[in-house]
Amino acid sequence: MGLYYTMPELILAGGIILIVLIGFFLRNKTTNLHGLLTLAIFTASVGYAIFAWSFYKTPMMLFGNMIRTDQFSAYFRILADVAAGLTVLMALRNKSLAEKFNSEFYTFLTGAVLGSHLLMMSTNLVMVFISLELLSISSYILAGYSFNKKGAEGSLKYFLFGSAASAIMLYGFSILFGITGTLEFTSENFTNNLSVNQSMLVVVAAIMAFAGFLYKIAAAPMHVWSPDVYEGSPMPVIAFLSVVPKLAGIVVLTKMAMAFAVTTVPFDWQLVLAIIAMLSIGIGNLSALWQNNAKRMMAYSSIAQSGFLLIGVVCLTPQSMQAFLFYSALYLAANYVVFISLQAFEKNSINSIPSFGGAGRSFLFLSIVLLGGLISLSGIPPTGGFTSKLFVFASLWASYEQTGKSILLWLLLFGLLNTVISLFYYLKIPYYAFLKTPESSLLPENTSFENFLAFLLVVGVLFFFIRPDFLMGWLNTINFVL
Amino acid sequence: MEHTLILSSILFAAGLMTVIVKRNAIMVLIGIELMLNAANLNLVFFNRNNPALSGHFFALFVIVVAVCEAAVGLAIVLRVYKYYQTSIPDQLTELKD
Amino acid sequence: MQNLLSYLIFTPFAAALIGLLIPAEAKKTFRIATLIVSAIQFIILIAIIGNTTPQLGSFQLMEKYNWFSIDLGNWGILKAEYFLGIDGLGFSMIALSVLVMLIASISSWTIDKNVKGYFILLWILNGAIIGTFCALDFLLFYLFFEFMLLPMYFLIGIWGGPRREYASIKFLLYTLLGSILILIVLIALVISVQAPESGDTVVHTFNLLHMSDSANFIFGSILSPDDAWLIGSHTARWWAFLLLFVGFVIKLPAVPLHTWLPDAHVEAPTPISVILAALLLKVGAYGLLRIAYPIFPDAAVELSSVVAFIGVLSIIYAALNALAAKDLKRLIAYSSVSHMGFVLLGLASLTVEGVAGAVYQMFSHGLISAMLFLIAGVLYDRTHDRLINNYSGLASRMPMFFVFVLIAFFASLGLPGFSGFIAELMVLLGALASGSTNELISEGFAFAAAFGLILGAAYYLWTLQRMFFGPFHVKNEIRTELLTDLDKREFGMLISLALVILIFGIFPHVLLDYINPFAQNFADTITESIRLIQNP
Amino acid sequence: MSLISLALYIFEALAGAAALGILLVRNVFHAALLLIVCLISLAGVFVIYNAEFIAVTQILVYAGGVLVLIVFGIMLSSRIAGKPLVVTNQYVLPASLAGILSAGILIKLFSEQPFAQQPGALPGNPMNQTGIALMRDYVLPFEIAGILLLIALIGAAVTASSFYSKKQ
Repeated sequence: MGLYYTMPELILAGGIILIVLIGFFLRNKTTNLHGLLTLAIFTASVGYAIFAWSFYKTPMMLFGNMIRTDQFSAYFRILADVAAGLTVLMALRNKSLAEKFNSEFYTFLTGAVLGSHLLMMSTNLVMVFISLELLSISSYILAGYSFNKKGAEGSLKYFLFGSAASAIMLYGFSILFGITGTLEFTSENFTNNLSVNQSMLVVVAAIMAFAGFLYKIAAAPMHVWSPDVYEGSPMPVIAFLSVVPKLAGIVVLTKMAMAFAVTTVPFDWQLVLAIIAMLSIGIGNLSALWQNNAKRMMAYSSIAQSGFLLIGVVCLTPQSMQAFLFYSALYLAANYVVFISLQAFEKNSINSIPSFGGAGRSFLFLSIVLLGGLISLSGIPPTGGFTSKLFVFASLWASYEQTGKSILLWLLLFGLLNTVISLFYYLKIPYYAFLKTPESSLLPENTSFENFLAFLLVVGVLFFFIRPDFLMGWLNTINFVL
Repeated sequence: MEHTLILSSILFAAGLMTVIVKRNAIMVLIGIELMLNAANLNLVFFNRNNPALSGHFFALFVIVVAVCEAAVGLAIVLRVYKYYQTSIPDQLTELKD
Repeated sequence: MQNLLSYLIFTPFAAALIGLLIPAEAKKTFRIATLIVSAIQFIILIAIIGNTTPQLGSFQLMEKYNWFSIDLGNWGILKAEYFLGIDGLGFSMIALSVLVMLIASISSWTIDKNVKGYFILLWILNGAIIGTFCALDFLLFYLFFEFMLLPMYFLIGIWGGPRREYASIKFLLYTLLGSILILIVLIALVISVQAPESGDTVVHTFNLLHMSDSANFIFGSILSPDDAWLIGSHTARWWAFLLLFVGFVIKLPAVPLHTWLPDAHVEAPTPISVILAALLLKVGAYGLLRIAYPIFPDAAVELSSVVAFIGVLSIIYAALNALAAKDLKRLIAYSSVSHMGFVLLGLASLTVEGVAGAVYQMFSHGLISAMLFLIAGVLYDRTHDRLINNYSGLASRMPMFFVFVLIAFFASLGLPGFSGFIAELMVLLGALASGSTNELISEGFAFAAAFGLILGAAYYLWTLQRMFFGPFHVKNEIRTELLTDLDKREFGMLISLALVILIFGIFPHVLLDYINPFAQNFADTITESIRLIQNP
Repeated sequence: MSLISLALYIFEALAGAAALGILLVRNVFHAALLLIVCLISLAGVFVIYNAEFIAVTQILVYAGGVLVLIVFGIMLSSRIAGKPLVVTNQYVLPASLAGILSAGILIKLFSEQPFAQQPGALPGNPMNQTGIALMRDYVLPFEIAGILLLIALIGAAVTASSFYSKKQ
């Protein structure tokens, strides 16, 4: 029975084994077969999730209350699969990835996606921990996939920070288990026991538990690893890391925060999360201003974007959750536009921001598409990024009006101010590309596939500006049982 | 029975300090193992009277995860060592702002 | 004939799309295409004149389509519309836009670098400007408003003068700051306003007409007039007006937020300077007239002295700066700031004459500044030097050019017979009348503004004296043989502008027929809504 | 004091002492040996708390697996044999502050917290129960753990194999 509901996960798990086996038989052969197979796996997973959308209407507890399927998590599972599919498309066009351990790359990618799927559905601390680790360990390996000095260094830093964070998180879980006597954190048993046994220990344990998620979404102050990892990793991996673990982390953070919100624990969660969101937005944007490497700049940008994604959790109203769902999809699309174009530029050895000088002339189409993605990330019209920021801010304001908490107003003003600051660095690459003259002329490599893919996504981003109701109307039907 | 919790606090704090203090990736890994064990001790201790044994199972999975982390982590350390001839994170300076 | 405004907006957008397909080498095709676009817009404008009655007290040619409507659960429905319409204000602005765009298109023929990109950006800018003047939905307005930003940034940044990067970034930052302030108010408004048709579920709307009606504010919401939220010692409405005011005044621009304008003008290529001065500045004033004042009349009245003070300050401070300017284009840029000060003054008086004068000033300054920048461009095209002190006695060398300089300068300093005179006279009358009728601003402001007019005469006459009179002489490696008189294209542009300026100076009622009903309506509505807010 | 609680005290003291020892020693190899002591003492504690299965896993997996790995790591990443791998300390003051603070806060809060009194007792034959529940209630994490192990093994192989490759 449960297998019908978790068919996407079964497909992914079966896919992992299939890729390993095929990789075993096709050792030492450079082929696109692994990538195409992985793409087929993700497509099947998305296809099933959409086909079975109505199944998820009523939440189902499965596997001895380990996971719960509902439309909220199903939506994010679809997003994760889409992101992973785009990553595969990017990887297929990345020569260095095809040279070494090609089939293994797709194994780890599928593993990470499986981990994120399970993490989004978990309702049990055991499941949270083990799926988070599946996601993390796969990511550590993926981060080192450029097989050079920088990659190794980034991978080590990622691993050390990540394991320390998950150990701290685990310690928090163990205390929560001690206080409540249960591991099912969405159950009434858990929340009632927290309300009965409230003390500072609950607060300390919860902060420890949240640390792991904050690390996964690269929110300040747990963000220090991300620029190094981004700089050292191959482009498809960065694109993946900046979307999937982030969304998975925030989804499970939402569920945890929801569990704590119904208790009477004497602690202002909104305040803490709002401060973390502000810190992430501020630190991310201010540091991004000084970057000269496109990858590092995007790392700081994604730290700032986590702050905006967190706003949905800060409010925890149905409206803010819808804004969060909308924001996630647009963030995914715009982010992939940027990374796909950056990969195409990287192929032509354009890496540092000054080396984009004059790229607008040799790669006009790609530069315009990149501009579209960057504008959407910064959130000005006419892109879906604007609409999504508008929804997020509107929900923030509505919840300020409801609660009268001044921290929400500060968060709103801070976020708006940072929208302006972010334009400084988001427009840095277009500034060099269009307004500067080229440093050196080189023979452009063919980027038509990237052009096409990024163009499709940009069209999507523009479309959701003009008709946000297409997506929002669908999100409205989602049943929010958290 | 409080002394078990005191031990777990000490293990956790010692692990945390090792992670911060020691300038070697392997020592950091050892510190992380200490923290994981502190959590395991908690889980087993809190499960004294629980017939569902959920704490025990959690501890079991933690051990499995620790093995995976250690295997991957050490492989990464070895690779870093190959490029840098060191396993001291602070001496890796290729990636900087 | 129902969708005339949409045709007007989307003609240039369609041209931009088609332009993408034309190869970049076909420079001539682009030059002709831009004329075709302007010609089509002109025909549509004539059709608009034919399909509207001059007494535009209310909106005409309205188009309303559902854009999106999103059910957000218990918070209500968020609804945005594709909602266009023009009244006297909108009509005069789109008429001005079509005229100026035609001139700018012809002037753009001199552009030789990356022609394809230039014209595509120009068309996007064209559509966005007209869209801004037609939109009656705040979100749609904001969309067009932001849409102007990036094309302008690139147009200055790529085709500009030597310090173009600095100027374009400065322009971008100032404008962005303004649009963020507007965005804050936009969000607050959409939360506070409900459409009158909403029943059990609240329909949050971006409709500007609904926002202008104080009855549509949800009771207890942040911007509601009946239950005032206090932030500091002022109501939230006061702050919202202030934010909108600052946001639009950056675009206007007024002292002290004007510093981006001289830089942008000096660096921008001639046609872009023309558009910037003639149209983009008007968007700021238009925003005040269409959004800030009708939605927050109470706060506007409270702050009218401040508005008037900033207006007069701009008039005098910018005139003094113009006196000190060494660069001809910088002088014209400061004179723009000075003349836009009159718009603020007229608006602050809230009398029918003042408001009508402000709108007339927007229209007439659009034409005059376009002519002034064309003149500066004529000189720059020949010698690549605009320093006033480097020329003298040009009148004898370029007689035809001199005639147009005389016309433009006299029109700008407000000589009777030119459109600027009518506008400034009405503003001054309005400002004086305000002291005796609604007592919003004192007569002192009117006298100070009149003093600014004298300063204006001073810098124009002094410039004429320095550059055009006396024996012919140029400094600094300027080759005299380059100083040829106007060619046919330049003559055509200047003569048509001069004629239009004269026509609107001699027969002001042609346009005032459109503007007066608007101004009457505007002043009445504001008085009425203040009364409603004070005694509900 | 019964024999069992005496054994518990001894195991706990050993584990704590070994943990503090890891903090103090400067030779990585010694630290690894101390970790073995700590882990085995903890296994003893687990036995006393009726978690025999965990204790066995602890000894087999940690002592047999993790530690062998760590020792391998030390041997492969130390410079030419003969010199012990000695590490220096950094941020001693902030770290001690963090350590003492976290231990202090945790101990204080633990002592004040009334932990939920869980009804009932452990089942008579925990090992048997463990096996059944593992295949029934915990079948999903069990399967995921299998995939995790597979991925970690391949990952370790992929990551470390470049160690021997001639390229780069």
